[in-house]
Parts: sequence; structure tokens; C-alpha cells
Amino acid sequence: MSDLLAIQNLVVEYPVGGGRHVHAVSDVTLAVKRGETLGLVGESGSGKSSLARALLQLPPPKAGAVVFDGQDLTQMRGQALRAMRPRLQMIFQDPIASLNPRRKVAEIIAEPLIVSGVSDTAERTRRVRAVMEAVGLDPDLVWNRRPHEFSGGQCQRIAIARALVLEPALIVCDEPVSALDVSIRAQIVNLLEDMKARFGLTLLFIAHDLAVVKSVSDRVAVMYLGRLCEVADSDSLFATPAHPYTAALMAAIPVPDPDVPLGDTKLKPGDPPSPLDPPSGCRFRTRCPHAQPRCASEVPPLRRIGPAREVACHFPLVG
Amino acid sequence: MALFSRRFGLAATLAAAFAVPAFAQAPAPAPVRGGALTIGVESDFEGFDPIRAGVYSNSTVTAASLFYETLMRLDDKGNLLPALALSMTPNADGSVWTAKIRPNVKWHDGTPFTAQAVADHFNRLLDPANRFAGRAYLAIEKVEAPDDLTAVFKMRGPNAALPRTLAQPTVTTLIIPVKIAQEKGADYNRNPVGTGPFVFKEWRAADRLVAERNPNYWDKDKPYLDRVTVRPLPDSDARYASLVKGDVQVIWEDRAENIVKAKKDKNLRVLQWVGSGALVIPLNTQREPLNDKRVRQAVSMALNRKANAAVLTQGLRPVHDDPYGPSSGIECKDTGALKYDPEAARKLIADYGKPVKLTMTVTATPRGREGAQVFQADMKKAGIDVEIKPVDQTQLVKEALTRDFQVTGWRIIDLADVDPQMFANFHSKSPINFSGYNNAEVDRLLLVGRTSLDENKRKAAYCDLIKILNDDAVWLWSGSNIDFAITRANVRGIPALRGGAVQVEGAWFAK
Amino acid sequence: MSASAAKVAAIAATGPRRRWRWALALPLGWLLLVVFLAITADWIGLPDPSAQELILRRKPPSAEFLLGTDNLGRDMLSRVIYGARTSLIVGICAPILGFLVGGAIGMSAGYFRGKVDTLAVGFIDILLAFPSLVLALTFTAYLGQSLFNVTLALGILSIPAAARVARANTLAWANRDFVLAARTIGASDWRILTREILPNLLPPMFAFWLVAISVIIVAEGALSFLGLGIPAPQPSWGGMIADGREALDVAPYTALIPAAVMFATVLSLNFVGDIVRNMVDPRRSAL
Amino acid sequence: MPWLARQLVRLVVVLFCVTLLTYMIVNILPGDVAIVILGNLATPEDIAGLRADLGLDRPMLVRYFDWLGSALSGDLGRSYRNGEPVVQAIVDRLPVSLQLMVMAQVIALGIAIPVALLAARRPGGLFDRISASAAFGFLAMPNFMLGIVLIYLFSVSFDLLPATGFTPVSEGLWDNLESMILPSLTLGLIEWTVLMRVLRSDLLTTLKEDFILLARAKGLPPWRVLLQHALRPSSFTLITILGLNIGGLIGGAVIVEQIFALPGVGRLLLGGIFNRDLILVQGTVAFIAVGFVVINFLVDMLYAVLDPRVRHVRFRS
Amino acid sequence: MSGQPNTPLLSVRNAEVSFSTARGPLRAVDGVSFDLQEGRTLGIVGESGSGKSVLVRSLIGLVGAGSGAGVAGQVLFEGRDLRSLSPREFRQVLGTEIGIVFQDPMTSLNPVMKIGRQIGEGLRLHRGLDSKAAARRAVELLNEVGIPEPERRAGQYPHEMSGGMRQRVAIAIAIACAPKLLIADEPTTALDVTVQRQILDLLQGEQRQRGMAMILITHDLGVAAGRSDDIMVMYAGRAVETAATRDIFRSPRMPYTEALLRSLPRLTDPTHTRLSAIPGRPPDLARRSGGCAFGPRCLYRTERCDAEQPRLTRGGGRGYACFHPRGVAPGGVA
Repeated sequence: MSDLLAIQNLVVEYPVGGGRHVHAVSDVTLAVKRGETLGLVGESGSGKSSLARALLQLPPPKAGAVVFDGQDLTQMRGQALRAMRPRLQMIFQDPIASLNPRRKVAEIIAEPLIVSGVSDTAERTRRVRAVMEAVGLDPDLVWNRRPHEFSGGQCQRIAIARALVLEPALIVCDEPVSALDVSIRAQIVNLLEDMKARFGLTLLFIAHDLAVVKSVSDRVAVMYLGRLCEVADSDSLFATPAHPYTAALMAAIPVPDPDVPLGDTKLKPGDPPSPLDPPSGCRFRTRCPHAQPRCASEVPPLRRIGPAREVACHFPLVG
Repeated sequence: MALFSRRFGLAATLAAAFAVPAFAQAPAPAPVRGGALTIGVESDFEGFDPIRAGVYSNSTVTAASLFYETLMRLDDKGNLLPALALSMTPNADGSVWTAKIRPNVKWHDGTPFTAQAVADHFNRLLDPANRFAGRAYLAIEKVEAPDDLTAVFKMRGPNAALPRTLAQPTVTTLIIPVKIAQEKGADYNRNPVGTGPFVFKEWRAADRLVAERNPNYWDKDKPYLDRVTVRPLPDSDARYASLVKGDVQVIWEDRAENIVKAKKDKNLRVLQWVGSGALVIPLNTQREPLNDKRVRQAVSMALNRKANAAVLTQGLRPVHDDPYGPSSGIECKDTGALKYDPEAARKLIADYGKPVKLTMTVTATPRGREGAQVFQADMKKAGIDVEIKPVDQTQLVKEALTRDFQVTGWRIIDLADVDPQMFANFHSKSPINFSGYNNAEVDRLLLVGRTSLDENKRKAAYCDLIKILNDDAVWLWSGSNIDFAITRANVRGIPALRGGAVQVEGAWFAK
Repeated sequence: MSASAAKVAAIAATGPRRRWRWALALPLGWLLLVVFLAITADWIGLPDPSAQELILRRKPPSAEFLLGTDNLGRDMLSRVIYGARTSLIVGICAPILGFLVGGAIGMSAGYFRGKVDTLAVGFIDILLAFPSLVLALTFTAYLGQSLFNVTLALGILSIPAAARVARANTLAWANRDFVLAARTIGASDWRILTREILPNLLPPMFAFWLVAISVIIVAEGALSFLGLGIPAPQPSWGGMIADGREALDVAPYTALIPAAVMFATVLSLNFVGDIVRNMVDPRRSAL
Repeated sequence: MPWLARQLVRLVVVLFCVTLLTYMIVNILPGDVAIVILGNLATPEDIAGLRADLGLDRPMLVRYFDWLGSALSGDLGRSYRNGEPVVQAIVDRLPVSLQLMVMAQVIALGIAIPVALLAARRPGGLFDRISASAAFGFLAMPNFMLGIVLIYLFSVSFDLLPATGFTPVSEGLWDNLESMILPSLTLGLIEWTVLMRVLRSDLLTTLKEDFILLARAKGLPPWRVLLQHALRPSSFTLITILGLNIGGLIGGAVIVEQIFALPGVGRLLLGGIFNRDLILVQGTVAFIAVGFVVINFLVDMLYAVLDPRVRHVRFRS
Repeated sequence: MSGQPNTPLLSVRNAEVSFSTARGPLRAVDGVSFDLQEGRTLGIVGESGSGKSVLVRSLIGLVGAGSGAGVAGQVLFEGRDLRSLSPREFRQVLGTEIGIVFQDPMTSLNPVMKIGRQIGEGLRLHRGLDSKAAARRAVELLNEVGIPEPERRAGQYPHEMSGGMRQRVAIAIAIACAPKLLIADEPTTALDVTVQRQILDLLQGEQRQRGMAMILITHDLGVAAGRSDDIMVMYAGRAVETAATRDIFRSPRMPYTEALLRSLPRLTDPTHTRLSAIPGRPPDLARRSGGCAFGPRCLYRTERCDAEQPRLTRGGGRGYACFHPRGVAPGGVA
């Protein structure tokens, strides 16, 4: 499999006034292979959403390259970039906020077609109907209705339909199910899996729920405070986490089984530091049970420790 | 002199009939000393340096009369009395007048008042470098002071009316100390010094002006009051309410409703003075279609002056057919006025043959609007369309001066003699003949009125003049100048409201 | 999730819509009546609103003059109805002008942010710091008092407020994910502004506009009070109140009748505006 | 502090634009101060001469920068009309306008806050509806009408308060207050409606917040919840409005000062406009603009006092 | 949960909450009853709109006044009927006997009041402490909930703290007056998973140490599994299943519970395992039909389910509202 998307040394910072900056994403290099689902996990403030937006150039990152299908998006401007956009689509966390409340469902789904120049009304209607049916919406029932008449799950279906209607190569799913109810979540996860198979999609799946990520991802990348900790194929990552942070995350997950004893995260007490002022060296060191003086002085590089496995730690738990 | 006040426009289609010396002056018991009086006037004061102020509104004259005095004075019946001058005597043809100055008069700062001060005052106004606006209307050429108690007025020509003219308090006749004014420079305008019965205390602009009794006043008995405050209260309802409430004891007033109400109120008394001026509607004789006499006559006949005045002023200001107020002393038996006759007006317009559309420029005040709308409605009945153009005061003046108007509202203010006004308004060479009227016979009659020492000849000339003007329908007379003041019932001793000024030198509170 | 409690409460808050409908009927009916009369004034057999009969000045309401006569003996009923026309033209058009300009400024500021925002906010600041009276006086004094100029002057005065409302709402909407979604499909800024943001801006702007109408109607009255309103003899409510105010002691109805009509209209506009606002979002349009 | 620096830059820019704009606008106003001064009797030569004396014959921009230069050194020139130094004229009248506006605001807040609190307790309830209607009512009442009605009511009918005029504090605090009650009431009675509506709306939003629930869960009595927990976080829009409304307040003050014959800045400005006293108008407008910007600056500071979140962002070096 | 002779700390009978909406009355909570013994933890589990938060808030009077909500049913706290107390007495009970922690510490703390004061407020009001003593106690409490530098923190505002710390503050407020019952309404939903762990540990620690009873409201079955003694599952405003935690997870009776558990992705499953989704979506509470609310989504639905609303059947220490319970012989009780 070749890389559909290659993120190279990506840096995202944004000002918060007073000359201070949030270091949202710092020097991240990551590739997404054609046809795979890459899971991206991390807690709030880890920079995973900033990363997603930066690779869509919304807004463009401060530094680094985003090579999509051989072209560096960060070097593209205006019309060229707009022409590229239909190939990368995004699905958002809050399905209701991601749909314009004033527009009808059919208009929302047809909008990408209009923008990319499909001027034939009949053609548009056909494609909108087709994609509605694909995501499990009855075109005749939903056509003229507005988003507020739908539940969150239905809205997420509409959003998925909008993303699919241009037949993109890559869809960035930014926490697509975390706002949904438990009983709906599985429906949408399944739908995404189905759509991926049907349209040959590549997915970047961002979530904080490890179980969901595990369920859909071929590979998983873990972020902490703007840096990558670990990238590995899904099964080995969850079986034997190499980064102490990954291990802590997994230990902290509440398991829906009263017989499974609560694991020990071994974390030092305290909250994650602010991305405004991240710690020197390894950013996880302030909470890491294995931290050494070296961790404060030296940024651990992301290094390969196995066939499909990279970790950014001076003292990895594996390898 | 067509000095403008805030409210003229067509400001009131007010009219006065005949001299009704109605300022009720109770047969006086002895005046009582003491007390503080507050007067409510209409507007704030321009200032008290004639050069800077340019004109004194009647509000300012009221305030200025506290500090300044004239050379002569008129009693309520119009008789000349001595004031700063003990006497004024003319030479044979009336071209030079000699004034004997009252001795032992002092300015408020203690320096003596002399004939030189009188000369300085008038010469300063006359000096073109000072650009005193009213100098063109002074018939004086220069004033000399051969000694401390003699001032000699050299006139531009024979002038019979000088003592009377100087007796009316105006921006020119109220004498200021030029020396002090020059020392104080720009500040003098706000810190007047005079010879008058009251000494300037403070002026908080737009709020109040306070004056205190001058203990060194030359007229030993006067003034009776300890303190006088003059407050500009621009809103007539609020002003009247202040009087009813007793916050002020005298107000200048021109709203008919308030005057009628006050007349019924036992706690109040109404003073009124029918002046020599008039409220007028000038027509621009140089502009289409008013350059056609038929149109002007039609306008004149279409305007129902008497009925309008009767309603709008509740009968307080009947109109008459010439601009000579009772105090001018001129009474014409036949004015040749055109009668109200909309039918005839309609015929004249039909005869003119073209549709007549006029624009009337008025001040953007309630009364300006009211008068203009009445004019508009009357004209409509005669088939004349009138568009109202409400403008700001200065704009109106500018339009009048540049003859850039068709119809407007104006006021001839009170002067002791009619000559300056009539000459300025109707002589073909006058710069402010803004009707652009040009009639050789009128010019001739105006000169007779100005130069003749024979009072009867003058009066006849003015009456002949008015016949021509009325027939030509140059200006329409919409009402005479009547000034009203309302006082609390216990206020006594306020003389005739000459020039609309409330003078309180002799005022006192009855117990 | 516990958000449900808030959600339920929110549903409950929009609850008594039936009652609103009742509350709406009266003000809406009144507004319709006023608008209807203002439009049809010429055809319903009213006397000429500027026809004077001085003898009949300040007559109290009677069978002949249902609402009495004014200071020049003109029929008050006719003047009130024709005045509705003037006041509504000024009241409706001036804010529209302000909203077109202010709305464009506010939308650009809220959408583009950065320098555009700084400039726009600066412009609004300047307009706000400028005593509006001077502006209004300049317009009416320099350009002459006409319906158009008064409308223009008051329209300019409504720019800052409109710009603020537009900016605040745009800021709120421009951060929504659906705007981001529109950009991911390559929509141009113009398309996003007109198709995605504008439709969401209209309801709060409409609610604000309804309130602005009433403010402008009152403001026209204030200009009339200073002698710079609509030129005579064209009646406007504000002008009628300013005229009638002079005779509050002898003929109070000459001021009170137009005041009452204006009161009812402004009240109705505010009611309707409030309901529209409640239907949108109570907070954002508070400014 | 970069925030402070930004505010100062903003102040300077706004002032420059406002004064320049004023200069332009007052200059294109019809009417000529020379005619105003000299009256309708003047000759064209006199008018031209006076214009030269006043410097009115020079190009507008030159005059503007002259004015700006001396304004920066605190000299706003002298009134063309009566020679009064403009600074003096403003300083003399400022206390009156300030007192009027402050009292009006106090009255407005004094009505608005309790009414909003009571109305927000039961939105849609009887009190809420009555207060909303009352607010609409006052909003629909032109101040020139309200002013005269108040005079008739309190001054003429009940004889409680003076109808017009201003008594300085130096002549007695009570007399001073008495002379300002009706004017302030006229302004305040119209002003409170806006404040009440804004506060009520924000209160309703705040009252839906979880921390209000928590306060209630602590067993706090309802009035303490309202006053101690809900009021302060709900007052930010109110304070913004207080700052922004100064423009409107000045407009109202012009009319109120005119009706009640108060010697305030509004009347000064109006007189200046009517008299074409360019230099006076210019100085007054500049002064008002400074006042507006400064007060809004203070309002921003007040935010920092009331809302620690703002303080946090702004004052951290 | 039942059958024990001692009086429960909290006993709720037939709790109902309804709102009137544009589309008609909405019954957010419909006839819910439960008991809570001293020192025990009851987990209330349900999706959004299931009524779990509204239920608990209505018990302590936080739903009702002003919102036009109708609240009915009986609430006995230590045998006292809370609904019959005067407002003053009720506030006393609420402030001292019951503590509550909300979901979002960002919004549940007053942004413009110093933390120390927010903690001390209840103490001053109900315990009569003066401001100094309250401040001292607030610092102690901050220390107890694991906030470093408590003296300094007490003088800070909520925005100066991280989400986890704020939630600790919220817990300090809740336990300030030493309540007997702690209500935790989704206390960790807004928090990251590592912080969630710490907060849950803290809650549980405080509960054990102080012997408080706790109601833990959550939509996360994992959280409920690890932290509660008993669980009540709610669906569409009703309690559909109650049982000891282990029983719920081992042998759910209610098809809804069963389906819910099955739909969860598990770390133990291999990647791309197809999830067993529950079809359909929760019912619109304003358009309630006569039958079982879960019926339209249920695999075991029969005609009876459409016609009749199943009541909560109790027995064997647990209860369920279903005509076709799982793991029970038809017609019998397990």
C-alpha cells in the first residue's frame, strides 16, 4: 500500500493574545496509507483536531508539508486548493452544528456538487438520491426537511452523505461518534465501515474512545500535548503498549465488566499541562512514572521499534 | 433695522392693531427696597461687547440694561428724559447735536464716566476696521468730546430723531467703557462693566446671569432690588411653568396661550408693549413669478391676515395695514391696502396665465412652521402652490441678503424712529433691500422722511410711501410687534418693554 | 447524558407557544391595520391632511372630527393616518439602509476577522463616538429637510448598531462546523457568506430591525422637536407630537393622540420583535 | 501592557478620525459664522474681513491641523461667537451634564436591576409581562414629551419640584438634587428599559447555568442565588450597553437640557451648531469623543474587575 | 436493595416529571421508584433523554419552579417526606444532607466567585461558620480532595484551574457540609479518560471514608460497572431494569440492557469486528405510544409489547420491565 497522505514535520500554533501561543501540534510526521483506517487518539489538548484541520488547510499549518496524493497542499493556494478539496472531506463531532439549520437536507447534500460545478440539476438529484440511499436515508422522507427535525444519529448520516457525494479519497472523521448515544454509536461506526468498503475510502479516524478506535482502525497513532507518542498497528498497540502514556490510557479505560478489576494507570497525580506552556523534553514526563532526568532535557524522537511500530520514548515499555 | 431674533421667521403671523398702552402701571405707592428678582428670558446672551456680539437679542438687551445705560431715556408715554446725558441740543439744521454729560457718574470699577467715553463708544462702532455690523444704519458720522462733560455728535445730514434713537436701549445706544473693554480684550464680552444700576456678578452661560445692586448708582434712590438674575429658558412651556411655580418672577413671553392663561391668573400680571416695528412677509420682486405685480397682488389678496392673526394669536396681536407701530407716531388714514379677496386673487393668477409655484423660506421652529403652513393653505385657495423650506436662522439671513428666496418671514424691530428701517428695506440703493425693489418715487419719499425736519412732512411722506408699497404688494404686513412679559402679581415698577427688553432698574416687590 | 436536562428545559421554555400566538394576535393585528391604512390612505375618503380651517383649530374629538383637529384646524384622523405613512417610510427604510451598510460591515468583520475586523470595529467606534445629533443636523441642514434626507440621516445613525448585531452573530455562526464543512468542499468566501451565514443572520437581524423601526420613529420625532424633521405640511407622528406638545395645556389630545398611536405601534413592534427574537436566540441579539 | 497600548492607539485613531470628520462636516454646514457674528446688516467686505480674521479663508485641512496642534496642547480655541475659551465653556457645563447623565443612569439602573431580577425569576409570569409592557411603553415615549409631562405633573400640578433651571451644589446639595431630579428622571425613565431588557435576557441565560443549580443545591435562598450568583455574571452586556449608550445619552441630554434649561454640554453643542460656531462645535465634539472612548475604556477595565476571566487574559504579563 | 429491614436513606415512589411543550405534554420521568441504603452506590444508567438527570434533579427540587414542569411522587429522605417540607426546611436538608456534583466543572462553578468562597458558602449558611472559619475549612477541603497548594488555590477563580481540578473543587463543595447522600451527575463525562479515573477514585474514596450513599448517573456502562453496587437502567423516562451491578452485566433481563451491552465495542475484539447495533432510535417522549417504549427496536417484540406497557416486575432482588425477559423461563421468575 502506498501513502495517500503524508504529513511531514507539521507544526500548528495559534495565538491566544498577549503574544502567547498554543503549541497545538509540534513537529508531527505521519503517513496514511491508501485504503487503510488510521486511528488517532489523544485526550483534549493533544492536538488531534488541530492536526485534522491543518491537513485540510483550515487554516494552513505554520510549518511542515501535507502531501496528498503526491501534491503538497501547503503550497497550494486559492483555486488550485479549492479544486483539490473535494478529494478530502471531513466529518465533525457535533452533527447538528455541522449542518446549516436554515437549509434543507437535499440542499446540504447537493451543495458540494454545486460548488464543484455539477450544473445539471437532474444529475445532481440523481447523485444526491444515490448517496442518501447509501447512508440509509430515505430520500423521499428527508428531501425537504431541515436538520433540526432529525436526531443526532440521522444528522451524522446526512453529514456523511455530504462528505461522500463528491466521492472523496480521504475522509477525516473528527470524533464522529462521541456526541452520539451509545445505542446509535454502533450504527454510525458500522455505516462508516460499510462506506469505506463501498467507496474504497481511506479514513483518518480521530477519537478519544479507545474501544471505538480499536474497532475501526488498522493502525493507531497516539498523541499527547501536540506530539506523537506512538504509532503502531492496532492489535499490537493494544496488546502491548510501548509508550507509558499509551499504557496509562489503556489502564484508565473503564471496562463495562464489574469482574475486571480496575487497572493501575501508575500516573503521577496531577492534570495534563497546558499546551500554552508544554514541558521541555518529553512532554509526558511530568506525569510519567518512568521519567528520568534525560526526559526533561531531550525530546525523544519517534523511532522504529518493530516492523510496523514507532514510539517516541527514551524508555519504551516494549522493544 | 431688520435685526433678527430667534423667533421671527414668519415666526408669528402676529398682528397688532393700535397702540394700546396696556402695560398696567399701578398708581404707585412708595417703592420698597430689597429683594432678589429672577427674570426668565428666551435665549442665552450673545455677549456684552457690541463689536463681538454684533446684535443684542431682546434677551441680551434685558441683561445689558442692568449694567449699561443710554444717554437719554423715554418714559412710558414716550417723553424724553435725561439719563447719562442731561440734555441734547441740535444746531440749526439738526446736523450737529450737543449732549451735556451727567457729572459724577462712575463706571463700576470706580473710574469716572466722561464725554470721552461716549465719543470712544460711538467712534469705535463707526470705525470700519471694527466691522460693527450696525454702523451703516447709524446716521452719526463721528462724535467728539471737547471737554469732560460735552459730547458733540456730527451727523451725516440733518437728523431730527437722534435723541429718541439714542433713548432706546440697543446694541449701539447702550454705552460701554471702551478703555476697559480694550484692556480686557476677549474676556470683556463675558465680563461687562458699565455705569448702570446693577453690577455684573457672574454669567454661567446657558444657565444664569447674576447682577447685584450698584451701591454707587448716580440715581440715589435706585435700584430697589438687591440682586437680579436673568435666566435663559428656551422652552416656552417650561418657562411659563417656572413662573407659575415661582422659580422666576418675570418672564418674557410670546406664546398666546400662555398670555391668555396668565391674564386669567390672579397671581400673575401681563405687561405688553406695542412697538414701532412689524412682522412682515417680504416678496422677492426680482424673481419669477413675483416680478409680476399681478402675482404679488394675488398673494397679498389671498392672505387672510386678519382671520389668521385672530385665531393664531387669540386676538392678542391684531394686524394693521402698515409697518408703523403706534410708538412710531405715524398714523395713516389711507394705507391703500389690498383687501382679502381670494376670488380676485384667483382671477389675477388666471390673468397671469401660468401656474404659480412659490417657495417660502422660514426658520425651522414650531412657529415658523405654523406660520408657513397657514400661508401655504391660504395661497392654495387662490390657486398658488407653496413649498415650505424650513432652514436654519443663519441660512435664512444668508438667503435674504443674497436675494436667494421668493417669500420669507422677517421682522422689523422696534426703533424709536421708522427712518432707518424703511430706508434700508426699500431704497433702491440700500444693500439690504432684499426684495430688490426699485421705485424712484419711493426713493424720493424715503429721502424726504430722512432729511426733513418738518415732522408733518415726514409723516405724510411715509403715508404716501405705504400706499405705493401696498399697491405694489412688495412686503405683506402680517402683524405689529407686540412684546409681552408676565410677572408675578407683586412685581412692580417695570417700564414699557421697549425692544422687548425687561428693564428692572425701578422694579420692586410689593408686600 | 445530563445535557438532556438542559435540553428538556429548553423545550419547555419554548413551550407555551399557544399563548404566544394569542399575545401575537393583537400587536400583529394593529401593525397590519396601521400598514393597511398607511397604504390605502388615498382611497378611503379621508380629508386632505393639510387642509386647514383655522376657525376649527384644536377642536376636541367629535362626530365630525373623530380625533379632533390640530393647531391649524386640520383633521387629526387624516393626519394620523397619513403620518403613519411618513413614519413607516422613515421607520422602515432608515434601518434597512443602516442594515445594508452595517450588515455588510459587520458580516465582513465577523467572517474575515483580523485586519478587516479591526478596521470595521474602528469604523463603528468612530460612528459611535461621533455625537449622532451633529450628523443628523448636518444632513438635514445641509441637504435640506426632505423625507429622503431625514431617512438617510437616521439610516446612517443605525449603521453602528446593525453592524454590531451582524458582527456578533456572524462571529457566532462563522465558527460553526457547517461553515468549516462548506470550506472543505471548496466553497468561496462569497458563497459561504451568502449561502451559509446570511440565512442564519436574517432572523436576529429581523428581530432587531423590528425594534429599530420603533427607535427610528421616536428619533424622527426628536428631530422634529429640534425643528429638523420631516418638512411641513407632511404629517409624521413625531412631528405631530412635537407640534401638539406646545398645546399640552389647552389641547392635550393634539399631542396625546399621535403619541398613543405611536405608542401602540412601537409597543406592537417590540412585542413582535421580542417574540421573533425569542424564537431565534435570546442571548446573541441582546446587543 | 500591550492591551493598554492597543487601547491608546485606538483612542488616538478614533479621535483623529472623529475630529477630522467633525471638521469636514461642520465646514460643509451651510451658514457662515461671519454672518452670524456680523448679523444681516454686514457688507460683503466686512464678512470677508472677519473670515480672514477668524482664519476661515485658509484651506480646511490647514485649519484642521492648526486646531489639532493647539488642541494637543490643551487649547481648543475661543468661541467665534462670544470669545469664551472653548475649554472653559466645556469645563463650566460639564458638571451639569455629568450629573445629569450619572443621575439618569443611577435612576435607570435603580429601576432596571430590581425589575430585571423580579422579572427573570418567573419568565413569562405576571410581573415579567407587566414590566415588559411598561418597558415598551417608556421606549415608545419620546423624551421631549415625557419631559413636559413630568413638569406638568410634578412641578405645576403637585408643586413638588422646580420646573427648570440648575442649582449648583455650592448653593446647597438638596436644592441641587431637586433641580436635577426631573431632568434625570426624564432621561432615566427611557434609559432603564434597554438596561432592563438586556439584564433580564442575560439573567435568564445565567439562570440556566449549572452553577446556579449548584447554588440552589447548596440550599441558598432564592434571593441570594439571584444576587450573589446570578447578577454579576449577567451584568457584562449591561455594562457594555452602559458604555455604548453614552452617545444616545448625550443625544437625550441635548433635548432634556433644552427643555429644562440646564446649562450642560448638550445645549452648548446645540447652540454651537445653530450659531455655526465651528470652533466650539469642534471642541465639544472632540471632547465628547474623548469622553466616549475613555468611558468605554473604563468599562473595559470594569470588566476586568467584574469578570476575573478577562483579568486573567489581559493582565498577565 | 430490597427486603432489608432498616429504613432506606432515600426512598422514591412513583416519581414523575412532565413538561408542557408545543407538541403536547412531555413525560420526562414516568413512575420511577427506588430505594437507596446508607453507604451504597446506585448507578443510574441511560442514554440522553432517558430521564436520569431530570429524575434526580426533580428529587432535590432543582426541576420545577419557573420551568413549568410538573413534578409528582413521594421522596422520603431518612423517612422525612421532602416534598412536604417548607422551602426553608427543604433548603436546610438540601444544603447539609445532600451534596451534588455536576457534569461540567466549567459551568457548574461560578466563574466570578473565588473558589474558597464557593466552598465556604454552604458552611456559613448552614453550619453557622464565620467567614474566617469557613475559609479555613475550605482550605482543608481543598487539601482533602487532592488539590496542591490549597491556600493559594482558595483565592483563585475557576478559570485558573484545569478541568480535573475544577471537578475536585466541585467535589469539595459537595462534601463541605458532610452530606449523607452524594449525587454525581455524569461527573466525568467532560473529562479526559486519565483524569476521569482520578476523579472517580476520589469520589469513591470520599464516599467510603465518609460513609455516604451515592447516586452515580452515567451513560458510560464502563463507569457504572466499576463503581456502583446496584444499577438502575432507564429508558424513555422509565426504570426498565434494576439489579445488583454484577447481575446486570452477567445476566441482563431486559432486552434493551442486553442489546446495549452487546453494541459496545470491546478492546478484546479484533479490529473491524462488526458491532451489533441497536436499530432505530429512542422514542420521542412527546409522542408516546401505549406499548413498550423499546418495542420498536426490540428483537423479541410481540403484539403484546405494542399494546401494553410492561410494568417493572420485582423479584429475586432485581426488577425488570419486560414481557419477554432474557434468562428467565417463560412465565416464571428466576
